Amino acid sequence: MTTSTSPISRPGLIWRALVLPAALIVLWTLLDAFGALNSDILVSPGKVLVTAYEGFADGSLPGAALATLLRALTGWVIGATLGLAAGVLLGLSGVARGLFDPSISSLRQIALFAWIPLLSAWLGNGEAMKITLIAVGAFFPMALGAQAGCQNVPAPYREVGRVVELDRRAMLTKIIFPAAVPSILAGTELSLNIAWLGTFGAEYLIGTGYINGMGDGLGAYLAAAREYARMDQVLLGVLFLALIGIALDRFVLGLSRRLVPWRMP
Amino acid sequence: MQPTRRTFLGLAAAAAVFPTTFSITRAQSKPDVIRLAGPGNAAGRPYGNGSIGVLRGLELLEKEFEPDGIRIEWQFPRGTGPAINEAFANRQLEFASYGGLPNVVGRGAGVRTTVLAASGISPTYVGVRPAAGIKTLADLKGKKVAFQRGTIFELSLSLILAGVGLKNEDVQIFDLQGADQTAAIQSGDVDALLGQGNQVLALVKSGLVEVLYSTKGSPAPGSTFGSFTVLDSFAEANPEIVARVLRGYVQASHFASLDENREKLYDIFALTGSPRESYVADYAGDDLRDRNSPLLDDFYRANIKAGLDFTLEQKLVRKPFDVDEWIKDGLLTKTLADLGYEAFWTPRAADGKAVQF
Amino acid sequence: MSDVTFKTAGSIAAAPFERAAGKASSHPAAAFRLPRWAKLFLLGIVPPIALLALWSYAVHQEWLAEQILPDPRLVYETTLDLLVTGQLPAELLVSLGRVAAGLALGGGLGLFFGLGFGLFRTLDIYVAPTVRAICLVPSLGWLPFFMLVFGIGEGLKIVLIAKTCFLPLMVGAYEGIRNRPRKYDDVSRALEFSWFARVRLVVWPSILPSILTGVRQAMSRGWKVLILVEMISSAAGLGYLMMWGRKAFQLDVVFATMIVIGLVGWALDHALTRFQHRTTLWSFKAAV
Amino acid sequence: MADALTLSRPKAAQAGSVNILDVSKTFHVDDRTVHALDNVSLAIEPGEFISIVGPSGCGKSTLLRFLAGLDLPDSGRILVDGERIDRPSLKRGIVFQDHRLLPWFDVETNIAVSLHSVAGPEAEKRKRVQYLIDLVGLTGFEKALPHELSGGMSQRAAIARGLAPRPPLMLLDEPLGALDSLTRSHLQDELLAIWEREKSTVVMVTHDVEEAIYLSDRVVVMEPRPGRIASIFDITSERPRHRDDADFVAVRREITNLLAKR
Repeated sequence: MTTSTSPISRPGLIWRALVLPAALIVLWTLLDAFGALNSDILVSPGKVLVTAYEGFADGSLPGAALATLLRALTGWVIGATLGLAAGVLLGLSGVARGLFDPSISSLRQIALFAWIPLLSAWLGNGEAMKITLIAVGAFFPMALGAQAGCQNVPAPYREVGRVVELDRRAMLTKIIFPAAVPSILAGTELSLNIAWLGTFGAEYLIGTGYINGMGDGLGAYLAAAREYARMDQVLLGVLFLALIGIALDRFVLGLSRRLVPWRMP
Repeated sequence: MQPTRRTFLGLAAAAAVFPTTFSITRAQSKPDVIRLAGPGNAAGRPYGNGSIGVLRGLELLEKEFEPDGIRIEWQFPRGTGPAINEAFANRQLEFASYGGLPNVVGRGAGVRTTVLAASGISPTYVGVRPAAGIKTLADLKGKKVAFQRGTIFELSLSLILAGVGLKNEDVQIFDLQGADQTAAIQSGDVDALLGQGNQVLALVKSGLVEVLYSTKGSPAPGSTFGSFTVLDSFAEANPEIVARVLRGYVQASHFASLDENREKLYDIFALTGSPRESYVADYAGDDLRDRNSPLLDDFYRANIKAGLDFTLEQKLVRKPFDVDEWIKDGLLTKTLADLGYEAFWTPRAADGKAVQF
Repeated sequence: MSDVTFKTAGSIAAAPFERAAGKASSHPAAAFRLPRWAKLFLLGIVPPIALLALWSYAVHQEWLAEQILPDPRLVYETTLDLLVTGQLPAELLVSLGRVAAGLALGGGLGLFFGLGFGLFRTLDIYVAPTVRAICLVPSLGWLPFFMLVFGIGEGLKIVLIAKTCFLPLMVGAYEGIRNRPRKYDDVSRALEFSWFARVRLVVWPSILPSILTGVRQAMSRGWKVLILVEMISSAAGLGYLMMWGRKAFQLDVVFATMIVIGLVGWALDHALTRFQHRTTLWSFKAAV
Repeated sequence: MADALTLSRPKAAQAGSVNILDVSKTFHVDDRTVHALDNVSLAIEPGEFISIVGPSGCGKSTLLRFLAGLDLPDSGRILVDGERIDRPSLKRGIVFQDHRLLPWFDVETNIAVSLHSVAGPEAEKRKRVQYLIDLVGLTGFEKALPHELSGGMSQRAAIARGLAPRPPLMLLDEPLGALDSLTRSHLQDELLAIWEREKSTVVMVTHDVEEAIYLSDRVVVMEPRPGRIASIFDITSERPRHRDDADFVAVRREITNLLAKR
């Protein structure tokens, strides 16, 4: 988002970006010191730190984060793989597009969490259902990205391929897929993002209560924290959620910069 | 692009085949796992309360079936009753002990189950926000009341309100899960909530609500009740296993009914993550036999029938079914006799009073 | 919250039809003389019909218990019943009202902030990162706070939808301002536009496409998060109806609601895309 | 200033005189100082057609932007009809090399937009716009969006936009630079016709020596580093001129040689 004309260096920008949050934390601490905080809603920063320490010490917090991450990645891999296949097919075949495009773009409009009642009726409330939900969420952006990428390969590139008489396979690997990579990566980013949210949502809404499975995740952590009005844990849970979400986002962004140095923001 | 079309046709064929792979695992002669469920808790821990909680906590079934190499799997879904019905319907469960209303709704929707025993009785508490100015049950008229819909509390509310001439339609119902109820009470968005002791009393302790009314200490209408049920298809294929599971269940009920186990009971229940003190307060002064009776007596039947009437009226169930055919007490009677517990619990008449011999 | 609107969805929306049709007509197998739209329509309804047939067959063969796979006819009847009794329209109206309120509130604020960050570099450097970070926390994560602060009433729903609608419009307005073609500034100066005319005739039209894209995304996300929050805490609305169907173990109600949710979401998106195409046609063409 | 303008033809025949006095401008690029213009002076008569040619970097476009009032010189003054330029004005219509039609408006609105700040009845403005559309030969394309026009048509629309407020001084920044030679020579004739009809002063920046000679009363040749006027050629032959006339060819060779020396 920074403009190229920016006279301020990158570290400078980061430093400046941290001014406001720092000020808010100072304000938070001060308000707490003067007892102006409604402790039901906001606990003191110190309390959150202590809770974070405890959470790390007994392993519950990293454990929960790991469980959520693992679940998200499992669902994402399944959904994104299927989405990639479907997207490439739709992008390359006009017949497939004519057949499935209307159906897929209608299904896409169903809010992810609206699948919960149906999926839980079909698959129960266990791991299978959560993974499926995450996969459904990851499927659509990936399919859309891959389709857009394969379908919108600029005609001049295709013509280059035709002129040098590439066979079908080479046409795909040398022209169409490379040209589609930026769009596929954008789909990857979005689908990972949604997989992350979907995981949290699934954990939060459906809860666990099972012995089997991948263990309780951040969603369950947060739900339990809320149940006992542990605002320190709620804050911590949300913080973790945000940090991992941002980290995933950055990771994909960094990956895409490396993979496609051209045409990327 | 010819080959793409072929690929695509192949995929279409695969898609057509897919649902058949979906088809349900066939009932085998001997299962390698038995799956049981109970109502979940907000913390999402795989533990419960009541007889099913004790059965889980003491690991009676695990010990019982270990020689056969049969695993025991437990589910305590947060979605409680409705989630258990779903699990039954897609055959992910064999046994469950859960609230009377979802029991009836599930059976009414056509989930083929049979009642093996009762889940016991638990008082319902009506907690109100102190600032809401609710002094009597009649004051609830027009107020916002929170509970989880589709659970037994929907029926409890109806019965409790009926005592003061009100109906569920006279209050504003908010369908909220446990933690959301807490938040809603805290923010003042709802005025009252309905729940079991462990939940409401924990809120009382934190000063958020006061108990307006409870069915504690009396078999007053509105107490929660439930059933221990088995999936018919499983029961038909594995009658011997059903008998052994029920035996374990009755033993757990027996354990939970002995006053000498009171402290151990609280410890087991506290595994759910609800504060132990709230169980202590909930059970204080109660005869444990009254709370954890598995008997399918007239009181239980009357409750279930009231539940069916209510669900029919609320269109939760579309067509009635024969309650007496659903409740099969033969196996329970035999189990009680085998264990020598015939006289341990006193059957109650339809009004909840103990039957005098 | 979760949004599957793709960045280039606008430009793809038109393309597949042309190409699919072009391909079909050049294909020897598709030699029937059918109008293009009819061919597309016929192709497009094959999978739904196949699915319906499969569904009926599955119900007939009892692959799944009838409680969890209701007869399509029952779903149809239930949908009709819900429509005729006015329950579905009533819930839909409640839901749409919430989205509209949330979009107006959140979208308006997003626009305001986006324009602010786009116009004032100081704000952009010091304030924008924090705002963006706050927005990155998913709506569901905010729910615990929002519930405590706003309760679970109507306020919560609108605030949560507003929060969801905020980011797309903020980004839309910001990107619009930052990437708007500067060369037209000289034009507006040479033509001696007043400040107002400059904004109305040059600046606003140039950022409108990006803002409309933001509105479309906001609408799409807002609709989805609405269903979510109605599922969690509500006494009315489509999400509530769906949850009720689940708890009453009446999957036909769930199906009916899902269909409506999908259709309404599609209709909203489609209408906005059409509107966007109509009002800012130039931007789709100029970009090529 | 805008409201001093009317849609009727300017009465004063003297309108459009330009006086450029000792204008200088330096840019700073990467710690280097570039003298874009170094003490440039030039006087332009009302109604004159002047072309400025020169290699890139000679400051000809900078000079034109000064005339338009889009940028200001570091030192020196520019007077138009005795008034010092300090900001853009509708009295000096400018046509950019990349037509800069607003992509969101159709042709008609793009032309009408230049009358936005001009006082006058709407009906009269509409008439003026239609007149200009006819004049530049875009009749039938009133509702077309810029992306639907060819390069030549876009440039005509841009010229119409520049002409709409009847500026006494027209500034053309390589207006035909991006066009193919056929369209270009066609538009050159149209430009002449328009100029003769509108009787405004025209200052045109171009790369094309032949175009400059073909159109102008005087051709100003500039040279870079520092940007200054190398020479001024008076083209006195009668219009329409012919590119293969001896005079024409001679002047062209002279200018081309001058530019090549650099």
